[in-house]
Amino acid sequence: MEKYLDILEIAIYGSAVALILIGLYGALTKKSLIKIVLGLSIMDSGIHLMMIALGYLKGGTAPIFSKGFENSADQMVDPIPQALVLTAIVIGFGVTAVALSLVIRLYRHHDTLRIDEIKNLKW
Amino acid sequence: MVGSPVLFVAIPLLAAFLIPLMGMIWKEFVRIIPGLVLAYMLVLSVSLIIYIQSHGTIVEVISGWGPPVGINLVFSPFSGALTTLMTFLGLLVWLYSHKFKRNVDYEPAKKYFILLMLMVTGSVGMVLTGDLFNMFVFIEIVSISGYGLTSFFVRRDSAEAAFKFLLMGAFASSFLLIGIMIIYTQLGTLNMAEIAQRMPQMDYHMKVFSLIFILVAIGVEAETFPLNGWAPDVYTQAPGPISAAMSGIVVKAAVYANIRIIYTMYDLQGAYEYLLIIGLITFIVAETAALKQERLKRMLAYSSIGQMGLAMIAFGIGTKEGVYAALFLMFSHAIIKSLLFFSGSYLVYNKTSKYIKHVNGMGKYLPITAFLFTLGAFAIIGLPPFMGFWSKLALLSAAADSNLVILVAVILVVSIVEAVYYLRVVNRIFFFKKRANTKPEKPTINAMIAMLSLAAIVLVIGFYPDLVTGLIERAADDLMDKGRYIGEILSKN
Amino acid sequence: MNVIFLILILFLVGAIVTAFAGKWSSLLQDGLFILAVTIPAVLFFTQVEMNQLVGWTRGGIHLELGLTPFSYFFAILVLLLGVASAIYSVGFMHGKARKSYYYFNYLLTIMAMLGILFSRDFISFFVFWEIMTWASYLMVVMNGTRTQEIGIKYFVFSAIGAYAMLMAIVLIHAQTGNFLIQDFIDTYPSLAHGRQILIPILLLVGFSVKAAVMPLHVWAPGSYAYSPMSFTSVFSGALSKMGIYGMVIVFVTLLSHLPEGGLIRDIIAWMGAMTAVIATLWAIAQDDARKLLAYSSVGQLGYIVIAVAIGTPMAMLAGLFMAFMHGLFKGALFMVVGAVEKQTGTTDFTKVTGLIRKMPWTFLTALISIIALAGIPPLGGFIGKWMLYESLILSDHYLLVIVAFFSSTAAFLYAYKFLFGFFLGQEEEEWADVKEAPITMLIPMLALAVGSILLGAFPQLILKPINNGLISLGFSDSYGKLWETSTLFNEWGDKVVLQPIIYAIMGVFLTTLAFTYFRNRKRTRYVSTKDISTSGEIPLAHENLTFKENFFQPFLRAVEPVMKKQIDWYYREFGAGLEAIFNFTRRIYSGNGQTYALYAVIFLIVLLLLNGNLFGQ
Amino acid sequence: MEILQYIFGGIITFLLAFVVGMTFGGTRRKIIARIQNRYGPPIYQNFIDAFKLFSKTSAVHHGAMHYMGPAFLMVSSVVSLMFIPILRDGGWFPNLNFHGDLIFLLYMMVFGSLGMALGAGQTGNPNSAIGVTRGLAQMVGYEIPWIMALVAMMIQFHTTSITGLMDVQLQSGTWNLFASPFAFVAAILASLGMFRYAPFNIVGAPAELASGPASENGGKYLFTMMSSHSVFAFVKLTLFADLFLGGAGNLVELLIKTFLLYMIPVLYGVVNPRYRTEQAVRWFWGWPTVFGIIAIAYAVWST
Amino acid sequence: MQNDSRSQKIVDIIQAYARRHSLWILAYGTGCGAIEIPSTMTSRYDAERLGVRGAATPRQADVLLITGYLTVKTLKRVIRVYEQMQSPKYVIGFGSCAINGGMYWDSYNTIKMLDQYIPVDVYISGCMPRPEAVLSGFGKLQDLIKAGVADGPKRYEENFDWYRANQKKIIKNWNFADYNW
Repeated sequence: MEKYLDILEIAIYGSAVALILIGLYGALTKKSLIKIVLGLSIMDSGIHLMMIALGYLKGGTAPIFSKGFENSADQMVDPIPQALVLTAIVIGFGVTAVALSLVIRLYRHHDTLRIDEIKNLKW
Repeated sequence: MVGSPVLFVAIPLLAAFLIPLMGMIWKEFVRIIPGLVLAYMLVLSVSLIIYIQSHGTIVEVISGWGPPVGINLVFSPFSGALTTLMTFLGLLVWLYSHKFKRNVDYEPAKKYFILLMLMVTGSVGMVLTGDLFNMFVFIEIVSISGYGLTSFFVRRDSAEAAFKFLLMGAFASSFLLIGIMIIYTQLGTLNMAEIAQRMPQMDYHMKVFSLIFILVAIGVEAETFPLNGWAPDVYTQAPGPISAAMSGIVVKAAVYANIRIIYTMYDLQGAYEYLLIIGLITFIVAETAALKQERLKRMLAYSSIGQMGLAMIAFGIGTKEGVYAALFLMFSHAIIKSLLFFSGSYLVYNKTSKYIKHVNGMGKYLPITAFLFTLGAFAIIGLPPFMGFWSKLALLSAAADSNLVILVAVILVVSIVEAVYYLRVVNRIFFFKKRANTKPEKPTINAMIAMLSLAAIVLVIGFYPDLVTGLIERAADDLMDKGRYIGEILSKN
Repeated sequence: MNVIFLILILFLVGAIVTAFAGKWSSLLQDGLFILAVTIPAVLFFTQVEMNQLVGWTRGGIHLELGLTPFSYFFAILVLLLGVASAIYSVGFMHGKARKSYYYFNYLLTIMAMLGILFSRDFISFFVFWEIMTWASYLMVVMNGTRTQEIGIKYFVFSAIGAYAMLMAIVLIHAQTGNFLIQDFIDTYPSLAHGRQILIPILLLVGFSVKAAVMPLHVWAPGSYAYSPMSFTSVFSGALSKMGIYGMVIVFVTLLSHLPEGGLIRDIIAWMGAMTAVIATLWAIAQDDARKLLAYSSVGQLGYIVIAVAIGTPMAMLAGLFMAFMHGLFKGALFMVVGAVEKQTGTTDFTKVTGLIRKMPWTFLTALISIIALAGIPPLGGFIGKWMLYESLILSDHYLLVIVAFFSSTAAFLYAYKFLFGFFLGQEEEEWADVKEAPITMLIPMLALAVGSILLGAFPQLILKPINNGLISLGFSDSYGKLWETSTLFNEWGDKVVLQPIIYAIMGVFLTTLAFTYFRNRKRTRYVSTKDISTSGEIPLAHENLTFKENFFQPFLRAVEPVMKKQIDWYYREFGAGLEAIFNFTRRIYSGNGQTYALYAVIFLIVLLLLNGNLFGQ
Repeated sequence: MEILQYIFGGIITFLLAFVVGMTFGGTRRKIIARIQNRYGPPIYQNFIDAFKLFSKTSAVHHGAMHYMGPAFLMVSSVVSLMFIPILRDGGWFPNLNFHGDLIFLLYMMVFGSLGMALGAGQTGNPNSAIGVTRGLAQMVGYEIPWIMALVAMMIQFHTTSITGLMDVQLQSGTWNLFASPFAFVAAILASLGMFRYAPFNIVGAPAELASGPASENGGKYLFTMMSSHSVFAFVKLTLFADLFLGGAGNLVELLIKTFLLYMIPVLYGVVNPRYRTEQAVRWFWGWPTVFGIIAIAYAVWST
Repeated sequence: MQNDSRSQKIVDIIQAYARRHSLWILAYGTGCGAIEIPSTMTSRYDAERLGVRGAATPRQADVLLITGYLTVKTLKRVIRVYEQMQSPKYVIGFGSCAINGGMYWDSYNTIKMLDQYIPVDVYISGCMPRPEAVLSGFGKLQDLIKAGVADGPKRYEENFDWYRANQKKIIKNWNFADYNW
């Protein structure tokens, strides 16, 4: 179990980092607006994952004072990262929504989704 | 105590929700409510400022959870001064855009004012909050409302600008999250005062990493050099008052966050040098880029970036004089740049492209607007006896007192570039022939009042800077006194 | 309220009121304008007491105003020209556009100049200096011609100067902790050596710009030429002297404590000399009266700078005396050009000829002023030039004598060109209807010309205030020494020998006239300028035989190597190069949002890599 | 009484200068004629010409400046004359020469030219204006070696006064011609331009410009010009004699010295054609200026 | 000159002497006679010893030399030049063309009788006159001046209407102002 958890922890951290890097790669190299938005979302997810992982206590319980767990405050995982992630997810959701709506308008305006062709504003 | 700092966040947020609802009752409420709210906030902040002069900093604890656990709002002389400035500018922006653009009817106006309210909420929240994650939330509120406002005009390239803003903003929020995360894992708290208190315990490399992530993230909003690609586009494409609000409210809040983090939370000396160097680079690049601009608002945008660079330089000096100068710069820049954006958008009113050449000969058709723009231009160049001079003097004097002779020289040389491009526009306004296809548009009466009140401030402060210097000095004292900040907040426990 | 404040506020209020009075009545505006200049002027001469300090505080900075004997001398010049030119302006601006604008800026400029002279601390000095700069900038661009070129050039150079000064001021503040001029002068000898050199040089750069010293003079010709002539007479006559005012203070109070002071003085003197030569040559090449006078102003300021920079007691007197004289005659000359421009609509020598019989009083002013400019005895210009040469020789600056003398001789060329171009030559049909300038324009012109004559006979009228001023600066009693060192002044003690000389000249002149001309006066007929001996050919009425194109071509051919390129050219190329670079750097903002994001990430990575170095503890 | 003496002395000086100048002019004509293998006019021919011009019965003028131009010239000559020390000890010529100051003189000498130039300008005759511009250009040309020579003397002897320079020569017993030879050469070369004889007669330029500034002047104007030129020639020669040849103790000495000095430009002139303006100017900025520089260097070195 | 006082007489004598020994000539070189003037001035004949000397402009000249025939066109210039000269002034007609038209006697546009248009003091005959003749002409003029009969301007003034009528007969396009005595 311990070993499993260790591996899991590494896997979670690893996948978080991988997600962040994938997201970065996508957002920075792909020319399609949609893909860029996707990349941003992926990166966000990676970060959220990482935050959760950081707040995780090995073998801890959910940070809820329910029956049977009245005195196990030091057993609980840290609640704050979870709260933060919730907020962050909401925000990320909002950003993505705005981004997609902007993509729609850009497509209407420019008839393309390639970001390097949308350069009316420069210098 | 006449009110609580919570109201600064709560009331505009509430107003943002109420606007569509009240709008169903009477459409004019959509335009009126924001004004009432902002006016109330202004009154509130002024009275709070007076209050804290005798009673000391207000630390407001939300829902009973004291620091460091709960979220707290801090109304110190520093944040209070900024809040007053922001609400005042917000009020003027509302006044200016109250009837702006006859083509804006109920639906767009509703969106516009909701987003404006959100933007004010976020900015004021950023300034008042004493909690790092809360700051993140407010930054996101500001950003999202900013995206929306930027893309307000459908027919322009506004979506492009908004998308660039969003792209940068998304990266920034990711970085900020990472930075906050590092701090939290290391120190286990998000309260800024407590972070500041515990900072010496933190591992050096972690400290630096977290600082870098946070600086880069906030730097996007604060328009530091390599991160400010969005800013010219957004200023160009956003509605005129929003450009003013961006430079006067949002960026100020971001700079505040930047400074609060560096001055209060961290104890890294190198951060000051970072501010100095990056500020200088920002200043130079922005001012030189502005020289050959063809669009008026883009030029103003670069100028705005440059001025923020100047403020960062001043903060980077790190002495009390430096902070004083920086605050003064921020204050005067907020006022003057708003004036410039306000009057500038009427000078190039009817054109979507807003080329500088469209201001040709406007002095004859829009004499007052042109005069106000000129006043703003003169003030921002730093010509006495206008407001910009005193702030520039404070900056240079602070730099000289710290023996940074080269810095003084560089700032002054670049200021010449600034003077050149502003005067080129002024010359065009007054001494060029109007182009045949430009139609001058008279400013509405409310816009005129907004501009005139800004101009009055520029002139009055120019002749009598003592009106604000006391306030700014106290704010600077407040920022410099880290121990008192920590003490005041943590003692609320 | 103190009278100094009162004067400044009267100007300010006058400016605003005058600017708005135009909405109701043009006549009221003119009247208010003249009152707004004269009332403070009268107050100044009757009420202001010497050495009275008024302190006040702005923005936490202690400021002081007051009048010293030295600034009193310059204030005389400023107010004299200010009032004269104001009266002239009323006639000149009659029926022209932007009258309110003109009056406003005019009053502000005068106010700023007085403010500079009143300032006893650096901040008010700088504030007034900048007000003067932008108000005069607005005047330069007023006509709307070539604003982007001339106006911007003026402003850029003013800004270079002002910012150099500002830098010096903040450095001074860093040293002394306050901005008072006197405190700085007192602490100057105890400063570190580097600062001791740096601060005066920066201040001198600031003042040299206004005084149009050689590498920084390129703004002057254009600005003098393109601002309205009625203002240019103040601009060139009084405003440029503010640079001299500052220079003298720096030389006397600061550089005298410095071992390297002599070297700096010599360098500046040589810069002044080169200014005089080059500007004179360029003045000769001009075909436009305004530009000719503009270059000539630069050249004349060159002499003044030489004298002031040499700084022996006599040279100092010479420089300041010439500064005053230059104000008088150049003010009058610009007014002459203004009158011609007003009456004919052009200032081009190749277009206007033969106005002498149409505008005799204007010609008389021009003649007297040109004689004063050329430094020909008996007018005041000569006394200044002569003191300059004598002081240069006595202080062993022989090469400077040659250079100064050369440019002074070459000045005859443009002096003649000026008189010939407008007033002499054939009388043309095209200008047959030209009338004499209105009386409001004539009176100030003639008054200034009379001033030139008067100072030629009684130079002590102005030498005494100069000397008082210099003594109050801590300079030696130069006026007393004048009688010991000079060969022309010392004959009868305190009396200037020039007076009998002048009477002698006048006597001879009159006798000659009487002797040769009275005899057959009756038989002398007037014939028109068409009746000239051109091989019997009769020029028709519309034919103009006046020699006016390529006027000094042979001379210019001789000096061609020096004049191949103007210094202006180098600045232009430099500016164009800078703009090209800036144009290139702004391509950083490529327009591609992704690139911006990439910048952010790269910036982050760079910072992370640098962390130890950048944020070292 | 003193005043009367001054006035009387002034008149005597003027008459002397007039007679000497005119005679020298006649001599020049005679010399030129003899060099051209002609008999030539009598030496007093200039007096006859002057009197004839003076007795012309009609005259025209083109306006006030034209009317007064020659008078300016005359005033300039006479005033210059008043400030030149004619003899070492004043003697019969008690004029204002004790103030004799070089700088004052230099400026006084151009005063008349400028007045004349104005008069010439008002005639409207293009030849006059062309002549004036040439004259002014040439003046700028020769002033350089001339002032260099003078400055060299000033360096050497530390005075700007002519009488001072004469005293120096008297005390040391050597003429400045030998004490500062390069200055003398430079000054003499400059004097070629001052006298405006060929090859520097570009102002009047016979057969090219009619007679330049004098084109419209006849009768009394020409008389005034002619006599003031004569006086002026005397002034210049006396100045040279004072500066370089130790001045003169009596009239005969003065006449010999001035005559010898006068021969230099005259003889140089008769064998030379005319320069163009820019050539003339450049000529003065060539060797004469080099001599001037050498003179200054020599003066600095020798003190 | 009407003044009879003794001093005036002396002045008159000197004046006459000066005038006849200082003849500044303005050579109006219309015809082949122009070539004779330079040789008169050269070293072989040397007119300068008589006080004869070239003048640059009419204003300075005393003697107007009409060296050859005059056409309608040149007559106008000659009249102008003559009128621009300052009194006392003299005119010498030079060669037979100036006297009676000479070989151009029947040409339609030459002037035959010069003294119908301007008052001529001396005619020098010959076609062309040699320099010796020119010199003798000057001598004759000097004699006339000495005798006080070379009063061309006076005659011109007195008979101005007649002269002008004659001139206008020849010159059709008369476009300069009458001489303002």
